[in-house]
Amino acid sequence: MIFSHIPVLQVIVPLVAAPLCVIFPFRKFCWTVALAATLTSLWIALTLLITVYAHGPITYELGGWAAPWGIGYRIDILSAYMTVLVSLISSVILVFSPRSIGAEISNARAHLFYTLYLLNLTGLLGIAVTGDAFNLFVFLEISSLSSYALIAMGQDRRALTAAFQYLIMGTIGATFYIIAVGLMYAMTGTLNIADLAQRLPEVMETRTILVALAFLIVGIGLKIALFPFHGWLPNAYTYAPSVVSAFLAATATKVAVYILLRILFSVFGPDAVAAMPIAQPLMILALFAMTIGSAVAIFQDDAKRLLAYSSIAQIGYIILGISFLSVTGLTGGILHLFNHALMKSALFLSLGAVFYRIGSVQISDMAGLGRRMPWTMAAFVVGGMSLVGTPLTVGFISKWYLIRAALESGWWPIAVLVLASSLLAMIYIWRVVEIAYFRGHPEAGADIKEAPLSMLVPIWFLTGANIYFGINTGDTITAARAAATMLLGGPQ
Amino acid sequence: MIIDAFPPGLVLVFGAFLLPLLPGPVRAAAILLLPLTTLALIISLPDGNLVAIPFLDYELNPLRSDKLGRLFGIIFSIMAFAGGLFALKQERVAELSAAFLYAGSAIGVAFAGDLVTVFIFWEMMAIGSGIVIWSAATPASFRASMRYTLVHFAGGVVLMFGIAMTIVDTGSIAFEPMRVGSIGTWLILAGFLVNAGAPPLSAWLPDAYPEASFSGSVFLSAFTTKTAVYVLLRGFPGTEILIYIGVFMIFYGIIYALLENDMRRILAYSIINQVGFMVTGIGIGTELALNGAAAHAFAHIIYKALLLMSAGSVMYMTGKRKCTDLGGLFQSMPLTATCGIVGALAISAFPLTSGFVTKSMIAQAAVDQHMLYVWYALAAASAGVFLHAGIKFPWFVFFQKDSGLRPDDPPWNMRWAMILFAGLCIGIGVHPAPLYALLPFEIDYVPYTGPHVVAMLQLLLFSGLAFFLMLPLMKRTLTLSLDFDWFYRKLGTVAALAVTDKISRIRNRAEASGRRLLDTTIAAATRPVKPRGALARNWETGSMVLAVTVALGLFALLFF
Amino acid sequence: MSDLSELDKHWLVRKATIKKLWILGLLMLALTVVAELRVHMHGEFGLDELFAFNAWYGLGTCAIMVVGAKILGYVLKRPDTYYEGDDHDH
Amino acid sequence: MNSHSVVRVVTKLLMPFIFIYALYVQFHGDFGPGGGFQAGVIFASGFVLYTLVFGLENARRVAPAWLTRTALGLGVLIFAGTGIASMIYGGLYLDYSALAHDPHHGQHLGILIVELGVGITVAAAMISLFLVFAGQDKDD
Repeated sequence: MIFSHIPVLQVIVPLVAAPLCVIFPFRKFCWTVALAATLTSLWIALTLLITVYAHGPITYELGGWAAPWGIGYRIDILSAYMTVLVSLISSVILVFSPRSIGAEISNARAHLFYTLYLLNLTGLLGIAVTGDAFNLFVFLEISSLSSYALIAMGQDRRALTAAFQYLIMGTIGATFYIIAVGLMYAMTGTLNIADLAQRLPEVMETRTILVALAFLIVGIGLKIALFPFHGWLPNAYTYAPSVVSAFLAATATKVAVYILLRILFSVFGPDAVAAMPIAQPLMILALFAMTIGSAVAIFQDDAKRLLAYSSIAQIGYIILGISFLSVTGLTGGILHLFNHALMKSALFLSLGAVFYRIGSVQISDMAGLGRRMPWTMAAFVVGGMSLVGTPLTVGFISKWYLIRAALESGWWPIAVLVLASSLLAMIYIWRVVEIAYFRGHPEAGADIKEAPLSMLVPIWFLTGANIYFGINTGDTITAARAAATMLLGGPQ
Repeated sequence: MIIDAFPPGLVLVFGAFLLPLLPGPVRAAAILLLPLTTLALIISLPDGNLVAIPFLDYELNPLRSDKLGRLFGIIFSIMAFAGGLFALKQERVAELSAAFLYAGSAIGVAFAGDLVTVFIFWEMMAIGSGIVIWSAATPASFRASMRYTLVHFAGGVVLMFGIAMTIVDTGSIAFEPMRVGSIGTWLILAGFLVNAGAPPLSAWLPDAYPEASFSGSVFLSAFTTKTAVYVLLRGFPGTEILIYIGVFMIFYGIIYALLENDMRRILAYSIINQVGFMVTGIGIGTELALNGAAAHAFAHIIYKALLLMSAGSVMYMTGKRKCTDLGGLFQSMPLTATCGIVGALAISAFPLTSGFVTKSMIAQAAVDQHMLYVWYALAAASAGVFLHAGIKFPWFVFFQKDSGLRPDDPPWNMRWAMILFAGLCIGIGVHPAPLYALLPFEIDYVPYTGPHVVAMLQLLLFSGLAFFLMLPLMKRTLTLSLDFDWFYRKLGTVAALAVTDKISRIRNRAEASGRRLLDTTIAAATRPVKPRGALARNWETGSMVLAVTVALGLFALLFF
Repeated sequence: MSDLSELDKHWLVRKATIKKLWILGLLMLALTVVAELRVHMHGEFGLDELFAFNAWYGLGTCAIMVVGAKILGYVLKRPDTYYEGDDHDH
Repeated sequence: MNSHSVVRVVTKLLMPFIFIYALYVQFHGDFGPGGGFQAGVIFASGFVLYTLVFGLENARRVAPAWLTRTALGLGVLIFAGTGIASMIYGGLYLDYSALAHDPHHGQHLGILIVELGVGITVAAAMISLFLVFAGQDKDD
C-alpha cells in the first residue's frame, strides 16, 4: 500500500521534516528529525533503485491528474541512481554534522541549518524524481535558494559576498532554464518530459527551439559550474561551513549534471544531440575545465579552495564522459558522478574535522597533522589518491572508463590529457600530504588531538566506500551502464 | 570468482599492515616467519591460473603460476627473509612494513596473469619503496623519496595508458608476450623500462637508493629493477631494441660508477649495469638468453643485496658513506669485508661464484646468435664490472689508505644475513644445478669448461691489473706508491685539461642560459593559474555575467 | 699513516706484504696466460682467436673505460654540494 | 511616522479591510481568481503597512519571531499534511477526491485546506522577510 507511494514520499519526507525544525528550534531535536528524514530517504531511494531494476521505470501522478496535465513523477534507473547518491551522501554528512555545526554555526541558527539542509535535500531529490520540466524548475529553485542561505551561514564575512554572487549567477542559470522551458512550451504545448520528447522532433529545426537549447546549455552549465561558468564556485565552497561545502560539492553540482543529462537525452534525444554541435563545444569546455581547474588548484593556499578548484576539474571529467555520446563515455561520466561525490565528500569532511581541531584549513597550518590527526589525514590521503585515480579506489574506475571511451572514439590525445591532469591532481594532493606529514617540528601542536569518533566514523565510511567501490565494481558499473544505455535509447 | 590458492604476495602485504601492531619479540618472529611462509606457499603452488576475479568487464587472474613466475617469487621471498633478518634491529617499523608491502607487491607482479593486476601491484611497489626511502627520516631522504615517487607515478601513468590502449586494441587483458608496434605496446615497454632503470629515466635509481637507511637500500636493490626484468622477460622477449638499451645501460652504469665516491651510489650504478646484462639477454631472446637473464636476475638479487648489506654494515657502524672517508676497515670488520669481497667476486662473475654460472649464459647466447659486437661489448663490460664494482667497492671501503676507523663487525642478525647470502653466492657458483632446474626453459648449459674458465680468469685478472695500474687516474689523493702516472701524462693531460676546461666553461654558460629560459617559460606558463592570474583570481560578478552572455550568444550562433 | 711504524700496521698492509702480493698477482696473471697453451681456446669471431685475447682485451677496455670516465668526469663531475643549493625552497 | 496622526488613524481604519480582503481572496480562491499565494501577500502587505506606521517594536510585539517562524512551518505542514491525508484515505498524493465520500466534496475540501496552508506560509514568509530586513540585527 505505502509501497506504491514511495516516489512521492521520497520528496515529502524531507519536506515535512523541514518545517518541524523551524517550529521546534531545538538543536538535538532538529538533528534527530533531519537524520531520521535523510535515513528514510535513503531507504526509499534504495527501494526505488531495486524496484526500477526489477520492473522498469515507475510513474506517479500527483493529485491523480494524468500527465501531461498534471505533474507526473517518473523514476527510471538514472533517477533512482541519483536519489541513492544524494540521500546517501546527505545521511553521512548529517551524522558528521553536530560537532562541526556546533563549532561553525551559532547556536541560535543551528535549527535553521537543519531546515535549510532538509529543504535543499527536498529540492535535489525532487529534481531527480520529477518527470515534469516546470516542476523541475521549482525544485531547482528550492534547492538553490536554500543553498545560498546555507553558504551565507559561513563564519567568514566573505561567505556573504560569496553567497550573493552565487545567488546572482544561480538565478541567471535558473532563469535561463525557465526561459527555455517557456520557449519549448510555446512550441509544443507541454511541460511533461516524456511528452516533450515526443513532440519536439517536429519543431526541432525552428529557431525558437534552437534558442531554447542555447539557453538550456548555458543555464545548466552555470549550475554545474562548467568552465567558464565556474566563477561562483571557489568562493562559495571556500567560505561555506565545512559540512555545507561537503554537501554541495558532493550533490548539488551532480544533480545539475543530472538535469543536463535529462534535457539532452530524455528531452531532445540522443539523435538530435548528435546532429547538433553540442558535444564538441562541451568536450572543449570539459578539457579546459580539467586542465585549468587542476592547474589552479596546485597554487592554492587554502585547502578548501584547492578542493573547490579540483571540483571544477572533476566536473570537467564528468562532462567529458558525456560529450563522447557513447555508452562507454556516458558510463564513465555517470560513474564519475557517483565516484566524485564519494571522494569530495570524504575530502571535505576530513577538512571539516581539521577545521574543528585547528580552526583553519590553510595548508601551511596543517604542518605535522599527519602525526597529530593520523586517522583524519589518512582519510584525506585515501580520498586524494582516489582523486588522482590510483587503482583500487573509485577514481581509477571512472578514469578507466573515460580513457577507454576516448580511445574507442579514436581521441587518444584526450586520453593523454585525462592522465596528465591526474598528474596535476597528484601534485596538489601531494602539497597537502607533504606539509601534513613531512613538515613541522615534532613537538609543535602537541595539544592537537585526533578528531572525535562522531566525525571519524562518517569520514571513514565514505573513505571505505571509495575503496570498496574501487574493488567491488560490479554494482556501480552495472547501474551506470544501464543508465547510459537507457539515455542513449537502448532497451530500458 | 574462483580462488584455488592464496596469492603468496598478499601474505607479505597483509603482514606489512600487521607489523606495527605487534609487540617487539612477536614482531621479530613475524619478520622472519612471514617471508618463509610466503616461500613455502610459492613452492607448493601448482601450475595454472589459480584465482579468477571478475573486474570491470574482464576477469582478473592475480595468481598465474608457472616456472618463470615461481623463479622470481622464490628469490623475492628469500630476499624478503634475508632483508628482514638484516633489518631486524631497525627501529623504524615503518621501514619494515613498507619493505614488506614492497616485497609482497613485487611477488604479486611475478604471479600476475593480467595487465591490470600487474599495474595495481606496480603502483603498490612504487608506494612501498617510496616509503622505504622516506623512512630514513633525513631531509635528503624526504626529498629523494618525493622525486622517486613522482618518477614512478609518471612511469605508472605511461604504463596505464599503454595498458588501456592495448586492452582496447586486443580486447584482452591477459599478460602475454607482446610485439612492439602499436602505440599501446610501446608505452607499456616504456613504462616497464622506467622501472628497469633504462636511460634516460634512470637517474632516480642512484638518486634515491643511497638516501635510504642502512637496511632500506638492501631492500631497494632487489625488487623494483628485477620486477621490471621479470615483466620484460614475460612481455617482450626477443625485442631487438632491448639489446641496444641493455648495452647502453651496461656501460652507463660502469662509467658513472667509476666516477662515484659514495659507496652506495657506486652500487646503485652497478645495479643499472647488471640490469643492462639482463635486458640485453631479453633482447637476444633465445631460450638460452632468456634463461640467462632470469638466472642472472636471481643471482644478482643475492650478491647485490650482499654488497649493500656489507655497505650498510659499514654505514651502520661508522656512519660514513663516502669512499674518501673510509678505508682500512678489513682489520676490524673481517667478516663484513670477507662477505663484501664474496659479493664483489660474484658480481664480477669469478669462477665458483653465482655470477659466473649465470652471466655467461647471456654471453654464450650472443655467440650462438653470431652477434659480434654484442659479444665484444659484453666481454668488455664483464671486465668493466670487475673494475667498478668487483675491486673498486671493496678496495676503497676496506683497504685503500687507512682511515683510522676501527669499528667492529655489526650485530649478529646482520652478520648472519650476510653469511647466508655469501653462502648462497658460492653455493650456486659451485653447484648450479638446482638453480638451473628452476629456470623457465630446459637447459643443457655447462658453465665450467676449461676455455671458459681460463678466458674469464684472464679477462678479470687483467682488468684487475688495469685497476691497480690506473689507480692514480681514479683517485688523486692516493698514498699507495704506484709509480705509473706516466700513463695519463703520456695522454697529454695538459692538452686534455685545456680542452675540457673550455668545454666546461661553455657548458656552464649553456646551463645557466638554459635554466633562465626554462624558468621564464615556466613562469609565463603558470602565471594565469597562479593566485593572481586571470584564471585563478576572484571574478567580478559583472564579468561572470558577461561571460555567460557571450557564451549564450556563441551557442545560439553555433546552433543556427 | 707515516707516523705508524711498519710493525704497528696490520700485516696485510705492510710494505713487504704488498710487494709480495704484487709478485703473487703478477704470477697469477702469467699463469692464466700460460694456461692458454694447455687449454684449447676456440674463438668465434676472429679477433678472439688471437693469443691471450682476453688478457689484453680486458686490460685494454678497462684502460679505455677509466680514461673515458675521467674525460666524462670533466663534463659531469660536480662538487658533492652541487644539489644542496637547489633545495632552499623546501 | 508616529507623529503623523492622520496617517495613524487612516492606517487603523484600513487595516481590518485589508485583512478581510485577504481572507476573501483566500477562501474565494477555489471559485474565482485568487488563492493562498495572493491572499498571503495581501495579508502581509497589511502588516507591512502597520510596521511602517507604528514601528518595528510594536510590530514585533504583534508578531514575535517564534510566531512567524511557527506559522511558516505550520503552513508547509498543512500543505504537505493534506497530501499525506489523501494518501492515507487511499488516493494518490494530493488527490483530494479521496478526502470525502463524494469526490467533488473532496476536491473542494482539499483545495480549501491546501490553499490555507499556502496562505499561511506566504504571509509568514513575507512578514519574516520584511522584519528581518528592517531589523538587520536580528535573525529569524
